[in-house]
Amino acid sequence: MDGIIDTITQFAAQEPAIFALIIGIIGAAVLSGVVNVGAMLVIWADRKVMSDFCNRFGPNRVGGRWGILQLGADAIKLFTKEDVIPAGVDKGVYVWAPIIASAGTMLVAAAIPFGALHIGGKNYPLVVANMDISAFYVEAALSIMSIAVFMAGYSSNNKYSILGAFRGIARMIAYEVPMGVCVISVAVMAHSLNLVEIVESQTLWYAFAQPLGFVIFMIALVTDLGRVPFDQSEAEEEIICGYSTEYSGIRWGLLYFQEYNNFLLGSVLVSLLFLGGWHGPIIPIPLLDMVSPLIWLIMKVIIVIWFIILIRAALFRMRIDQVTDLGWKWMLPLSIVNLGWAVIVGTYFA
Amino acid sequence: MTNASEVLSSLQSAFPGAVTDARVESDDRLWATIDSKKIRDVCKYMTDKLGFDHYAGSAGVDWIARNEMEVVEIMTSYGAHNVVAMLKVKTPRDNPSVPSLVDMYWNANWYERETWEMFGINFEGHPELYPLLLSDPLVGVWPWRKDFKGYPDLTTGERAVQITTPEGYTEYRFPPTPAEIEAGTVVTERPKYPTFREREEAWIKSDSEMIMHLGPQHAMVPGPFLLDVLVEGERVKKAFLDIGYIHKGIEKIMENRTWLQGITYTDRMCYVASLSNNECYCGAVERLLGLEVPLRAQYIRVILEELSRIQSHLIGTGEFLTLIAGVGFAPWQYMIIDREKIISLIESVTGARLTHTFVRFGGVRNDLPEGFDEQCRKVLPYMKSRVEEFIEFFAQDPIYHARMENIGSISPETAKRMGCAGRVLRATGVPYDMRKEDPILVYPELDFKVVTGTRGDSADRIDCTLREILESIHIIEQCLDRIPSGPIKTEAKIPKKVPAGEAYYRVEDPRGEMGMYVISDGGDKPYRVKVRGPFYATFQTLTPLLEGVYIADAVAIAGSMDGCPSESDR
Amino acid sequence: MGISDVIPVPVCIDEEIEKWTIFGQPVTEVWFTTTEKIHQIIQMGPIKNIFNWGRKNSVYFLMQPMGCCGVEMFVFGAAPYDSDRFGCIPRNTPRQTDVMIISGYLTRKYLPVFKNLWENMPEPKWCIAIGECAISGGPFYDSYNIIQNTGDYFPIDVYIPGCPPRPEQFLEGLINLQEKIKQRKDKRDY
Amino acid sequence: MAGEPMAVVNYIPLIIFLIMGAIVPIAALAAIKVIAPNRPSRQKLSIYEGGLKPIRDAKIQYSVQYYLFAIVFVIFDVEVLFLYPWIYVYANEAMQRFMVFGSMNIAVFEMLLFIIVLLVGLIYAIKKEALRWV
Repeated sequence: MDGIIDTITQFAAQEPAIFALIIGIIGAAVLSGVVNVGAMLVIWADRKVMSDFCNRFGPNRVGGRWGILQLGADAIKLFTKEDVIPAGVDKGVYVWAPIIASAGTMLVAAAIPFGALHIGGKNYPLVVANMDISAFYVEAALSIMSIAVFMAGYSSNNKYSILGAFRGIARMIAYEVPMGVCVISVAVMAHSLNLVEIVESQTLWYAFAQPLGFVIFMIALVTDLGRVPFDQSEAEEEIICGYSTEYSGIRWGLLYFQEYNNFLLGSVLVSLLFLGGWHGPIIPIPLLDMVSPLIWLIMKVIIVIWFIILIRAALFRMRIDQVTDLGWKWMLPLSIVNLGWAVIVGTYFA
Repeated sequence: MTNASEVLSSLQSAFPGAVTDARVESDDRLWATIDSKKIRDVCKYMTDKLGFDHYAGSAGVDWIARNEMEVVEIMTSYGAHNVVAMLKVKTPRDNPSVPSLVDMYWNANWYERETWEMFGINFEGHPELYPLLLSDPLVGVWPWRKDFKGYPDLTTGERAVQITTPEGYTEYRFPPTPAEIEAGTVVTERPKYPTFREREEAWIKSDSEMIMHLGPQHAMVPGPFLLDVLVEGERVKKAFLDIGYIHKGIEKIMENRTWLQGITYTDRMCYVASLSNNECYCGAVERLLGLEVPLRAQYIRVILEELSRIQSHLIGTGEFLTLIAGVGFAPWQYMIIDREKIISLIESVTGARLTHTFVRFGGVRNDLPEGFDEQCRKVLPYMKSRVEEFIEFFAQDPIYHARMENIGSISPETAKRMGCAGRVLRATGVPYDMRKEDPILVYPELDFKVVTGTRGDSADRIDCTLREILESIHIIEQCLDRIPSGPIKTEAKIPKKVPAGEAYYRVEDPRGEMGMYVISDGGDKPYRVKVRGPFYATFQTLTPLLEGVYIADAVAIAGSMDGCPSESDR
Repeated sequence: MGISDVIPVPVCIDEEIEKWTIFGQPVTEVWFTTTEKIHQIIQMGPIKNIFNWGRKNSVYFLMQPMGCCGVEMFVFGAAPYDSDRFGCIPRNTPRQTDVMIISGYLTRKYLPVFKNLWENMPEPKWCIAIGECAISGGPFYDSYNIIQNTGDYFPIDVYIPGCPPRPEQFLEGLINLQEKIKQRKDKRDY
Repeated sequence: MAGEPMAVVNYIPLIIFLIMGAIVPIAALAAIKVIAPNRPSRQKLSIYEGGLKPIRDAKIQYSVQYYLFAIVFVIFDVEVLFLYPWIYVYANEAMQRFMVFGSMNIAVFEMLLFIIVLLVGLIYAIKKEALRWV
């Protein structure tokens, strides 16, 4: 095992450009598969766990154990649905919106370490582009989805979508700043912005080191994803389907799918930043010691996803002005207080 | 407490010539014919002096035999006394016109518009006499007149001619019926009025305002109705309401059905509370027949009506929750599951889930099955614990308080002025409940308190709904203890032809005060049935409430009123 | 030829491409014959079954209560009689739905609205008429405002009799529709 | 800790991911052009608004309030931007020599000043109702 690693590192040192190209292509292929399948599982989990909270069976008559194939059926139906582009629609922007949404999520997937392999006592992170400002980059790339939301809403010449677009923008910019300050306070404690180093430096999980930052980041993430307490941009009752009212068939499928892509990547980001990534009490789990860090990360991601779905089944939806008030008047000052706490704790204890 | 004869005597003394052929039917029913020139002064006198501050509605009647038309104004009061005065105003039939009472009673607006579009009775002084329930091509044929040629019209479906407008929307034209053509009564001159769309568009002032259809196909209330909101940014500046999308003309159809067949139509008026509709119709006909309902039948009726009130409140609140919390909301599903328990209870007696047709003149259709008593005693405590859990859940949820408190709040005075009844009025603090005001069946012997709120906002309406369920459970438990054995129908034979006469019977429908004004001319079919729908009055108060609120609140207010457009369209 | 539907290029490029010619024929000609050929291949069998299996198992119905059956439609979509088990969930906009449920009275004022909704739905679409009022006007057969023959305006695939039918009959209707989609008996050759 | 600045070569995977992210939807949209049935009609392409013909089109002039939100957002996002490089500077050993008020690091003190000034700006914006959604 060690011989292979030495040859790889040696090759990477000689021609970094070709090595990066190979890693990029392999990573793109693998990750687009992993992330999309993961997002499909999140959609299935959303419907299945949601109906569990509502005391009913989720999709189980479709085929496969627990209705796994329901997503195959949805995908096939959406692919074979007619593509309707309504008249009066700003065609370029209308077609461009799902493409930007999916490109944005793929950019995020490039920089997120999806766990690590424990080989010979050392953790090798599974990341494609190991940038040393990856936390900042990921947080910025997560907000590309709001551009796609606005493009989809504003271009489809429909009153409901216009309202959905404005609401989507207001919701996201209200929580962009607190999210950024939370990432900074984590980086202050970890003395670096690189996600791998943040995870490595988490002997004490940052969720316990700075609980306020963890709470604010979770709320900001739920808002960024547009989940129920904050899903004004597609509030079923007020503005029918919000920004995706005029979308049909696979175009709507892509927008809906990217939302769940963001959901998966957001929950991976939370578990990396605050829940100690791939660190677990027993690192080399006896049997599968090489993959054990990966298993710890997957468990944490599942718990975060379950929690966000629970929020959708339990909470009412807030009004858009309450969302912006909460964002500007409470989240922003509190996150700065959290930054002060991180600076003080960071200097004396870390 | 004044009663009908005192009211009559004071009216006759104040207006000597105006009050003719007055009749005091019982302690709280007064029938009188008022001269059309004096009707406004009589109403003002009654409101100021005698405490009749609730204008409960008006009904048009077409007496084709006497070649005259009649508008019956129903005057009641909010708790001052429980006298119901039915003031009749007669007009000749060729061009009928009656002075309008809109400037005195705000809620007379919709009643008069409906009587105008259905009978052609012109109301002088009515500011906006536009059609309400009928679509534009139908205005002018005055469908509810006795000599309306296009009825029974079995060809509505075949006659529609499709027209596609340039923007790609379809419209339909209905050429006149063959009966109308050979009878030569095809209406050529139609009343001129600006259509609903033109009236709205006149309100758009600046460029940043837009009119948004919270349109007929909308997940707000179980039935299509058009709520247009004039919106700037996120604020609603003005709301416009257009109903009639499921107007079936039940009152016209019932004139073509025998008395017994009419019961099935009362189910389909407000399909979530069909048992109290049945009770209202059968009660009115029992008053005409002078029947006495045996005690056991009265207890069965009260039990089933309270059960149907519980399930109507549950689906009303549950559906409202999907408006402010998304479709996958857990409490909404739990309410539906609990409602299924109640519906299976009612179903074990009546056999149907929604449209029961269970009440008959002088009793009920069949007796309670044996296991009903134990099953009820098992389900009701479970329901009581669940509803208390819901009340506690809503009380502790901060987002619910932020979204619901003092949203769409009504003060008791405006509520009374706008003439709404039922939970919307009780949430403002006015204890106005038909079971206490106009006690029928065995309600006087049962002890229950009227649930009232304090602030009259959406949170209070939902709180009143849930606490009313607890009251209903308390009532049912009392009835189960006291129910006597005995016959479930009167021995007297129900005649096919009901003796001539008229009756007005009021019932506490889950949505408010429901009244049925039934006239019989001695035939085997009702001459005229007027339904005073509970949600019809509350629906009217919706538009002024929505001015200046956010769109999300407009949806929350409309939902918290727990509407039933099918019963307001009839 | 719809290039601008797929790749966000301005529409003028679309017209430009239509002027080109490949192997002597114009591009649009080649494109339509190939898609025609592909459609015939799809019609043949195995691929068609896969498509219909997908369409059958994820039927989205339009959230549109129109009467007593509308209230039963809530319960059909909610907890005890869960339509989610069959992959059938309510959607609010006709753009994202597959089946239009006529759940109640269809009146003269509502007919144009209903026709607009039906036309706005993308192509593989079906129609279920629930309850007597939707099938034949029901108890209001002689009303002046009710449309009795909904069958002439909308190609109804499944009729569910009852006034209102029980939610179990809704599920039975849904299963019948799924059978119909499976055996491609809906005569609209999707 | 800070490591040498990242070579430009590490951005190549990003471009590949961007292209892959764009290819997937375009491939999907091209696929439905072939597979899906296509029966456009004027009625189908009309705008959906509750089933009725919309009153005037949807391109309305949005209100000025949104502009205020954008400006306040830009200010505070730039503040966050200045915090990013500060992370590497403040924890550096070289900064230990500049100590102010006993144990506080000079960088920490300066950033505190910067944040307080901006908090005052935020409170001013809130009090002047700039941040009230229209």
